[in-house]
Amino acid sequence: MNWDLFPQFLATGLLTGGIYSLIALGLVLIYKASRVFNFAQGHLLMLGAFITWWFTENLGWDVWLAFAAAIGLAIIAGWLVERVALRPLIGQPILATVMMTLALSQVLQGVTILAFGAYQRSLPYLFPIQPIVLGDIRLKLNLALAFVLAMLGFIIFVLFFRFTRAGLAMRAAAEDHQLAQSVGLSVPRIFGMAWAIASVVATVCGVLLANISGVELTLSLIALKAFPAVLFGGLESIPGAIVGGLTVGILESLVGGLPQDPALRALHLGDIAPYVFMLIVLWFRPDGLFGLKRIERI
Amino acid sequence: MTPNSVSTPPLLQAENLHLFFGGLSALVNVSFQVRPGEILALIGPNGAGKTSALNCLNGFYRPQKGHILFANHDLTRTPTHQISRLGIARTFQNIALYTGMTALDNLMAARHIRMNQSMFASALYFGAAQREEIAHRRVVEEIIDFLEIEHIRKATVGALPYGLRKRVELGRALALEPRLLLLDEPMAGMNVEEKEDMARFILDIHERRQMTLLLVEHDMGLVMDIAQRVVVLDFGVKIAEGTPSEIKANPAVIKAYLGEAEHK
Amino acid sequence: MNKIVLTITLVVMAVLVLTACAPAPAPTPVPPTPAPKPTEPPKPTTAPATTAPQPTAAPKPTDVPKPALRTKANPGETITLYHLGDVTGPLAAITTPLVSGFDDGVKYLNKTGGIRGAQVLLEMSDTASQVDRAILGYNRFREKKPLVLQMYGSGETEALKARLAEDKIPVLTAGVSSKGSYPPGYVFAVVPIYTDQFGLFIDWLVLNWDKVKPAKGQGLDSPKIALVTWDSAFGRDVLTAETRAYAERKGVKIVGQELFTPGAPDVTTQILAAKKAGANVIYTNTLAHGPAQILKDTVSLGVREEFLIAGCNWTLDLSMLGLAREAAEGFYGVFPNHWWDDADHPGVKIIQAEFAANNRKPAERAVGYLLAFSFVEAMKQYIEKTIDRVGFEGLTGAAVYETIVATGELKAMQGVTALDYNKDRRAPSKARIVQVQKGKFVYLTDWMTAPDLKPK
Amino acid sequence: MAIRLAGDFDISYAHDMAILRNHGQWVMLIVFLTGLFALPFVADGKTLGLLNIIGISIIAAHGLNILLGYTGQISLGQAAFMAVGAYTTAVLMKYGVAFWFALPISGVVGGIIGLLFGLPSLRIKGFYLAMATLSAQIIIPWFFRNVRVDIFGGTPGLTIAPPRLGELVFNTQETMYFPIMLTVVVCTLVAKNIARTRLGRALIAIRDNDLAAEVLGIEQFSYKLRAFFISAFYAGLAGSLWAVYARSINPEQFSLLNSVWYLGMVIVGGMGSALGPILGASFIRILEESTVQLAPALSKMFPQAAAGMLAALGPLVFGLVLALFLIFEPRGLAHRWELLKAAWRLRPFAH
Repeated sequence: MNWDLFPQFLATGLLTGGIYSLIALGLVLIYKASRVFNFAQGHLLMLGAFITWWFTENLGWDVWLAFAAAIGLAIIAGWLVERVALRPLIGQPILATVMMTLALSQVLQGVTILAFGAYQRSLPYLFPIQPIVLGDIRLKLNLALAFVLAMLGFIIFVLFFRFTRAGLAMRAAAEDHQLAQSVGLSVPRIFGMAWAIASVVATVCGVLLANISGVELTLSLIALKAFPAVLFGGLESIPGAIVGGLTVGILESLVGGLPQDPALRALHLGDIAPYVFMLIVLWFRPDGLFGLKRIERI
Repeated sequence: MTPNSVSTPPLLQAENLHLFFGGLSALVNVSFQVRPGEILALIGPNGAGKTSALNCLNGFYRPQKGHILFANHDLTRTPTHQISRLGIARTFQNIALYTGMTALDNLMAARHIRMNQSMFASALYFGAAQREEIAHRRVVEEIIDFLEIEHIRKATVGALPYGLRKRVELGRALALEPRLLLLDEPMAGMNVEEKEDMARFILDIHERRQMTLLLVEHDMGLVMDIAQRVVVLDFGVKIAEGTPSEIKANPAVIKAYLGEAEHK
Repeated sequence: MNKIVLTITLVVMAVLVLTACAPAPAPTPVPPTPAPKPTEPPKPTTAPATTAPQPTAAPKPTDVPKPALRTKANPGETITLYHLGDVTGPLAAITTPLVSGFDDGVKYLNKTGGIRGAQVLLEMSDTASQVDRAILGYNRFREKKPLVLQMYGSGETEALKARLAEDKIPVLTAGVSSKGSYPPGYVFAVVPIYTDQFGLFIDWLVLNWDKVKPAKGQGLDSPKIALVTWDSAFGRDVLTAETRAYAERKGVKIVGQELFTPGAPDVTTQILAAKKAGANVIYTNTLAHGPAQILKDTVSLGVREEFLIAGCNWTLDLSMLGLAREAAEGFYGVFPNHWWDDADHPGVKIIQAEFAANNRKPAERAVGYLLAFSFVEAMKQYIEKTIDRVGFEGLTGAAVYETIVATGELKAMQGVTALDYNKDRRAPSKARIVQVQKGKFVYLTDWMTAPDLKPK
Repeated sequence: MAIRLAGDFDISYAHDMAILRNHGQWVMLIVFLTGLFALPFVADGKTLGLLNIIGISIIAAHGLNILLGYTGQISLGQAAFMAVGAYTTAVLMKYGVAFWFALPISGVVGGIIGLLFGLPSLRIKGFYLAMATLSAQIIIPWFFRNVRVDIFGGTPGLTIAPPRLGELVFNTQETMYFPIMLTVVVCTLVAKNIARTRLGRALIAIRDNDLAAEVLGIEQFSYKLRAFFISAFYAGLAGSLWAVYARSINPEQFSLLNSVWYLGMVIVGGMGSALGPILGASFIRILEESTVQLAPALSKMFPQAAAGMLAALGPLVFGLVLALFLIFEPRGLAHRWELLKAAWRLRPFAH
């Protein structure tokens, strides 16, 4: 075991986990508001990165400006998705919404290829490629800054939910749809808002990731890592999304990095660690760390 | 038949049931007995704990204290799916039919515990499995005739009107051929005509099929004509027990019901 | 019932565990059906028999063809080339420009007289890098009796290898895995197979170690290679018993294999584990974004000077330069073809002109376009040689196969890349080592011949 | 209520419960089966190739339908359970077991692995259970990729010799057609039987109202496990046939995307109907085939998007079709078919 590298892998995992947390946040937002688990979150993320790239490449915009414009488009895209695809399914069983988001992921995949082609592109760097060296620990500056941005995003959302009218309305709706309706909140509008915000979160993630790896179709796969994170944290918990994301990131990094025996390394254990973890969570604590236990009414 | 004879041991005996949800108490020290062959009504105003009591009998809720004895089994420790095998069937206040199945299949599904074909026999539907299906079909058809639902036999129950759904659900409970039939507000939400039909079916079941019934009802008046004995709950506490005429005269019962009327 | 299910489950689980823990089977009982006849590629010598329906087929190439041999296309006659590749999926970066190159290559052929006067058509099928789709696509093509197929993915090529031999359809593949190309069948690798490329790299490394070794780093007396590569059939193809033995013979240590998923945003764990294992060289068998991620992460960890980083031919592409940018500086690779920058090369000149004439996007100025264009031209040469031998009537996949194994070296597009096959060889072996210098590929060596490290 | 032909009366319960109730239906069945198995002698290889892949998809979809349509449990792991079946067959054949024995064994092994991943249904249901099957979809291919490379062949996977029966070698579309279609027919019959007997009623009872099912003595957990077993058993059979059809398997063939496609087939076909998977698998596979045929024409129309067209059309069309079905016809093609049949029988002056 590479125990001497333990602090290193812990730190790397923490930073990667920050990205997972942010994806998990998008999933939680939608689930909290509308009880829909969005399997297309990864594809929204990929689309956001492609749109940002398109602005920089074809319109020659500065990357930060392109980023902002992509966020604007993401609001429309998220709202549109909810309006067109999910709204007709309100009241349908959970399976219908699960399948709809899966269908959506395929549509977004097709649209992205059609509109932008399957080539790999690179964004102009948001942050320079540089190391941060803290004693024995070496970290990527761009990943560290992405982590900081992700955490900043969390703080913004927590403030949004605490102190803005829209945020309070969303919280109310998440607690009880009928109650929210009875006090005059438009629940469909809140669903739309949740999707718009989740889509913005996805775009932020997409651009942060694309800045690190590149603009490509495989970006969508990263959302698969956020699923265990969400389940661990609890489907409806925003702090859970942070804790879950960081846990999965750290777990993946430690399991992937610590074993030293080549035979063990060849197993690529880091790849499945999050999912084995997810199975364990499902078995022992299906509602997650901060999830709500529900009493079934008969 | 002497349903009210005190000498026969009770079919079901609930002793000192306590049931809490968090800080809320649903049942407080409730005891009652169901004697073989009788129709016992469990009545009380809204929120009195009637359905909670039924749910305890079914194993949905596990009372924190107390026991329910049925045929030498403590139901508070028996899994729900085993309770039906002991001979208890029920209907639900809000109708819990299998909405995607036909009326016929709903009844056939209730024959589940009385069939013993294996998974593989089902898959092949050959020989013994086929004979078994046909034999049980015969039993089910009798119940369908009895309840006069032949015309909707092959209709998907989700699409049926309320009154008929209630009847199919009763049929499904009957198809279990239980010793004790629990009916949770069988007449709720029905018009007068449907209520009369339902009352007739309940009495027929009792007489022709020699079944013991436990009836939960909100509407006191209706119950009085059917039930032989009545237990009254209010806020989770048993406030009275006796024959319908005794209950009608019981001041505590009158207060509970009047009190509720005042709230309205 | 429940108990029965549980018991059966436990018993079968126990059996499964026992079999999984059992020692590896002795080699003797392994081949129960020692290469059944239909899967065995027909030997070249017997192959003419399969083309027997054409009485005109001369038994020896030296014989003068009978006058009945038709070597000119009838008016309106067409020949279709087939393209079974992954336009999407993890390899899309390299394969999307391939489609354009293929398209433009066919246009160019038709502009310059087709194949002995026959118009050339093109049919494509996307496999999305999924073998099941490749098989469906192959089934579609197979019924049309293609003369020759073009394929890309290692996985797909390996999956279809047996059936290609059964159906006698030769294929030029860019998925040049050792397992797909050998034992010899109807699969022809268009560049040296990955194991041979790695061998060539080791040859060069040993010869030049003192000149090229990293500035700092560990154990610099000799090269210590860590493979940092994709967790896929393609990514893992390099590390075989043959390459391990070869490296050892050359005094090069292979200290580990670190795997990552294509598209993973972070490979720092793998790099640090490689460093821990004592590596001073990183070799990667991936496509362009593989090395880009490795290069960027070594820079952003501050360990770039501690490693010599190199990769197989597919790592050397436009998108790698785009993705890695300054981090790409100093990257080495095995390069079996010419590049867009070789403006003096006659073949490259033509391709440049066609590229411009077809208004292609700059993003397509990739290795895929260049090679696909050349392969189309190579297919034309092979088919024309076949026509010369057996006439249009005798034109079958088997006949083209005969031509391919008999031709020896063939310069595709006047040598943009060179193909070289015979009855035993299924891949060319010539390549040069290049290095990225100031954003361009610079040839460091002359053409070298790769050692033969095909699987035994 | 089912509308029958005039003159079709129930003579006995056995008669009422039979699938085929009159001579006309028997004749139609025999004609259909004869036609089905005579097809390889007339159809071209391309058509048979499509039919073979439809057949394999039907088997996998039937299995998923039992879990999803009848029992109401979402599984994102059908492709992974196919992988188990495919690898079982490949490994058994590698050690000399004939395919004809390997096929049922693969079903059983697939079923058992499916059952293992169904175990969490003791504690969780619905969406959470879907996540457990998602982890199967990740863990199972990982297992075949990394564990015991000497047996399972690692990332390159395994190649499989064609099955044989005496002198007959099953290595073409024509020959593979028979074992595939035979399995499809048997699987369809079994699926139909499950649906109309004790087991099927118990499963549907759990789907429609799990608490009421418990009250009626149907033990949820035990029956959910059975559904997982049967579902994965079907997947195992489909995987086994796929292995000898593809003749080469590797872990990358059994991806999450494939599982999603099978889900799509069940939804489009119609959940909880034995006809659904047949219609759904055929529809989706034919649609896929036609997008492939259509792509070149579209590429010519939009030459600048040519490369993308080929790749984009598949997921785009699949996703759109699935979404449209979810919104406008959630009961799928099978429901449409029933409506069509009813309309035909009620057409004016039929009798």
